[in-house]
Amino acid sequence: MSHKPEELLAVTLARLIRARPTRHIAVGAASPIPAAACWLVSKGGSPVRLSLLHKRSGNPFTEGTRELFDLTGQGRIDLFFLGGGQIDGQANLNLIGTGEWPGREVRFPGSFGSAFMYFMAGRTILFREEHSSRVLVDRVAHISAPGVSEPGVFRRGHAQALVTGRCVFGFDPARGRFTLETLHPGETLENIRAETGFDFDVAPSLGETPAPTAEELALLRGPVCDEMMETYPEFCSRVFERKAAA
Amino acid sequence: MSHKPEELLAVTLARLIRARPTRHIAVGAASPIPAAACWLVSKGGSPVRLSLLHKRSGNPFTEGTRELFDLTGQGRIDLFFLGGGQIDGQANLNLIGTGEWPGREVRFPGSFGSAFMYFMAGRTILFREEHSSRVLVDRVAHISAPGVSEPGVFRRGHAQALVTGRCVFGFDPARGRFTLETLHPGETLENIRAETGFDFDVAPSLGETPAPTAEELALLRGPVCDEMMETYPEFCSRVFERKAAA
Amino acid sequence: MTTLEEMAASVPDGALLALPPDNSLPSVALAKALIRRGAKGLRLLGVPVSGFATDLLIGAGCVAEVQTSAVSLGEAGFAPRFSAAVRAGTLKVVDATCPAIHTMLQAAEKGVPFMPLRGLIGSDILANRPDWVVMDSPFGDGERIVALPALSPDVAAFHGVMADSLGNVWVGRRRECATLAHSSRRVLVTVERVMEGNFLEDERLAPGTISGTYIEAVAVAERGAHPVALLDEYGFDANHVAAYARAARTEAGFNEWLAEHVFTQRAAA
Amino acid sequence: MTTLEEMAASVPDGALLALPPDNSLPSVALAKALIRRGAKGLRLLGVPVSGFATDLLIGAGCVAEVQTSAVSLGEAGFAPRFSAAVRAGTLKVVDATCPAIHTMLQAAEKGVPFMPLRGLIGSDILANRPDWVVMDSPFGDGERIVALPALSPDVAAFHGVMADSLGNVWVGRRRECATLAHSSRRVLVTVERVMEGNFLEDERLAPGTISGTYIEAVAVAERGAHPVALLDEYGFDANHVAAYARAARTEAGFNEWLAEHVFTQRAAA
Repeated sequence: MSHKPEELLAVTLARLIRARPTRHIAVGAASPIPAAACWLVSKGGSPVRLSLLHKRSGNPFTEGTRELFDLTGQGRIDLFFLGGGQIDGQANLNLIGTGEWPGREVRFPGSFGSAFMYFMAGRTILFREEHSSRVLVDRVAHISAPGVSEPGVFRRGHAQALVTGRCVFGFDPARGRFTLETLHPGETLENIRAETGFDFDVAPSLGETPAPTAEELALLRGPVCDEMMETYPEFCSRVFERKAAA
Repeated sequence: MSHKPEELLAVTLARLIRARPTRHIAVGAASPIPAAACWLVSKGGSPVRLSLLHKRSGNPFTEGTRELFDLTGQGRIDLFFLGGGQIDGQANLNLIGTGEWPGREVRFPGSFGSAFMYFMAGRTILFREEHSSRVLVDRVAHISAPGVSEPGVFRRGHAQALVTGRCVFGFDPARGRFTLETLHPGETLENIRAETGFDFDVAPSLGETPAPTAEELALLRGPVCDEMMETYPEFCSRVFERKAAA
Repeated sequence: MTTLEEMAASVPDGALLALPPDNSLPSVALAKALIRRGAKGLRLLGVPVSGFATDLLIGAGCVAEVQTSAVSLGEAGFAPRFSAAVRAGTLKVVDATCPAIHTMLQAAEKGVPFMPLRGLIGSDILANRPDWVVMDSPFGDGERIVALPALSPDVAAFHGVMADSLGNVWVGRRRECATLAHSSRRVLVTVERVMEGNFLEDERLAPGTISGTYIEAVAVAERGAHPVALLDEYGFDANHVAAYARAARTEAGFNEWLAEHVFTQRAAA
Repeated sequence: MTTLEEMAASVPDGALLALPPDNSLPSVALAKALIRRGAKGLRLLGVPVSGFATDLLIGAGCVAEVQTSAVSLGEAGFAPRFSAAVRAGTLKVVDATCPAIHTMLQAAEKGVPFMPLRGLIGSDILANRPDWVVMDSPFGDGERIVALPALSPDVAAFHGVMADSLGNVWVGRRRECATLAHSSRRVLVTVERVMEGNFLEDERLAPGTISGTYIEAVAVAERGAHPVALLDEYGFDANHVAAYARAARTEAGFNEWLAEHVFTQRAAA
């Protein structure tokens, strides 16, 4: 069955979620693709609690905006998603900008809660559709949140993986390095090397990112889309070809 | 006009309240007399906010029981009332008990918030009806909350005065000593010395505690009693001779 | 949903069990069920003080230790079984002061190892708390302040007004129960009733709701706070507490009271 | 009760003014009134991030400094006047991270000089915050942790749903506004409407209410959060924000937008 690139990314993220025990996921990024992946896991029958911070109606919290951070501080958030204007080979994230501090060349919106969440969530999946040497750099201009920490600094989790529009990298916090795990259809190792500003290892098992199954696509286009229509109508229309009821 | 001892105590406390700028008073003690004093100040026309923690219906707080302490930490509570199973000549308070820690001889209920409130309220009026050498001791068996603090310890306020069933003492935190200011009717300096376990100074102006005015008694027996009926029906009946509506 | 007796069975002997006091939604029903199941060696935490339910559990021999800022029956006076146990030396008492207990729970809520609190220095409470540390302000301003360690109760129990279909519980303004839920490893809640729907989707109910995220089990226990008041649902039964206070002056009187008010309830249920 | 324009006049130039972002009850009405009064040199605090109102105030030249964890128009993209001011070097930006701003306000709420927060170490945010200090855990366990100083805004402003006769304000579940009110020296609130009675005496309303104890002034400003959503009162006006984002790409476009949407409102009022 043919599928959209966003559908491949959603099922890829969903597989990474299912790869480790996951009771509670918070999705704070504005991107709908991690949200689709979470719903895919949930609708696929895994008992997982989702706190979707960009849901338009409702709101899982009653202590105001600090509750997400407290919840994560308590160790109750097993998985969070982060992106970044720049991501480097040690999984450092830059959400500040480029040029002189605080981003005199290009200013990004800011770090949000990344400088806390990246340490305190059980693990983080890094997600950035754009895969270019502009985004994936050897060394970020400014560190919003570091990929690894020194001894004596409490850290509950690290990056599990980096998923881009071209491939999936795994991350080893002990070595502070990414390993290329799978290539999306049409990509080659040479191409990834050319488009990536940082050095990385290559998995001996390097293969193609598995395509969505028919079952996954049916879930995505049916019940997952149903859940996402209110918050992401434009995305649902474009990717799942579903129009909102008038 | 004749008055009850409780009425004298209430107007005495009210005068101490009015003696210094007071925007917000919290009353946490179970005794109704400080509450009557606060209402007397308020009904007498002073714009003062009262947080009466033992009010039966309603509750001034929406953050749960921590809000009183936070409010006081913020410096918003100008005056608090405290008592104690024992009070000594340095204004140390014992709400723990006597005998070996934690009160193997006589155990009092416990310190409640005194070990914080005594430091953080703008000032404290100590109130204890029983005036005997059993209560007013040279040195408390255990310190729930100290009367004075060392340099380097943040402290916003101290005891302003100690009001008992026999007299009024002022307190000087710089010297850590009480001064006998006024005697209630029928008391003598010799009697106070005999009934007080701690040494104290005597004000050159030592006189009698002023009796309630007719206006004060009218306020107490009218609008103050109206406010207190719901929370303290037994007290209102006994002191103000007012019965609750059936 | 579970039953009250199953809930009581799930609290292990020796657990650090946090209970709010008489103005703050205690589950008296669960305390009685713990007595019926013969719980032993409980370490109670008063949030931030302790009341009727704590005196019952102490009197029934369920408690090894109580950490609290006071134990009192309010206008009914001193807590008689607590006082007797302190006198007898059969109860370990760890004294605290109210905002310190809130602060230790808030530290756990926030996932930090400690929080500072002013006051306390010069108090014998501090002198008897080796787990509380005096530190110098890290800002070099010369202030000495107490650092209180984060405290995560093994189990927290309270009585909410109502639960919804998703296990969210409405406690209204008694937000100390929310802090307690956030900071505890397991949270057990009794309620008056269960309602259809999702309180978190209702802007009027959400502010007084604790998310089911934090709650392990809910059991219905009608009038489960009695004799304590439950918001505007029912008032404080002062006569009942005064009668308890009189009966519990002696161990024999306490045991008669238990037989009538705790053990016969199971037979009736 | 006061008027919106009087309220804006009471905010002095140079004040540290705390504003919640677009998901959290910002008073866009007050931001517009501050632009009309020609406020200068404001130091804005995003609680914990900044949105539409902050971009307006920056574009109108009211702002010297912004302390925040991000400035964004959400789905409408980067905040154009903020971005332009950073590029031009006319705005001092003090970067933070969301839980650090909550923590600094919570320290002020609690009356402690600082609170610790995990995370942060290794971030350049910390490297650019000389007011944030790395300390060793006072419990001697070898943990290094950041101590954040208490932060008390000079003025906090937000938009509540309704006020009562006593100046209590209902904000529902947006409890960050409560923490902000507790921690700030002065609190100014716009509301949709004023109701008779006392919200604190109503167990259903009390949990979402901020006590008038903390609130200096209330002014009615109908649709005062627009184009931002206000709980279940009205939704987010995405078209309005998108049109703003397009117009404000240039200074001229921004000024035209202001003329139409900010300055003509006074004439109409």
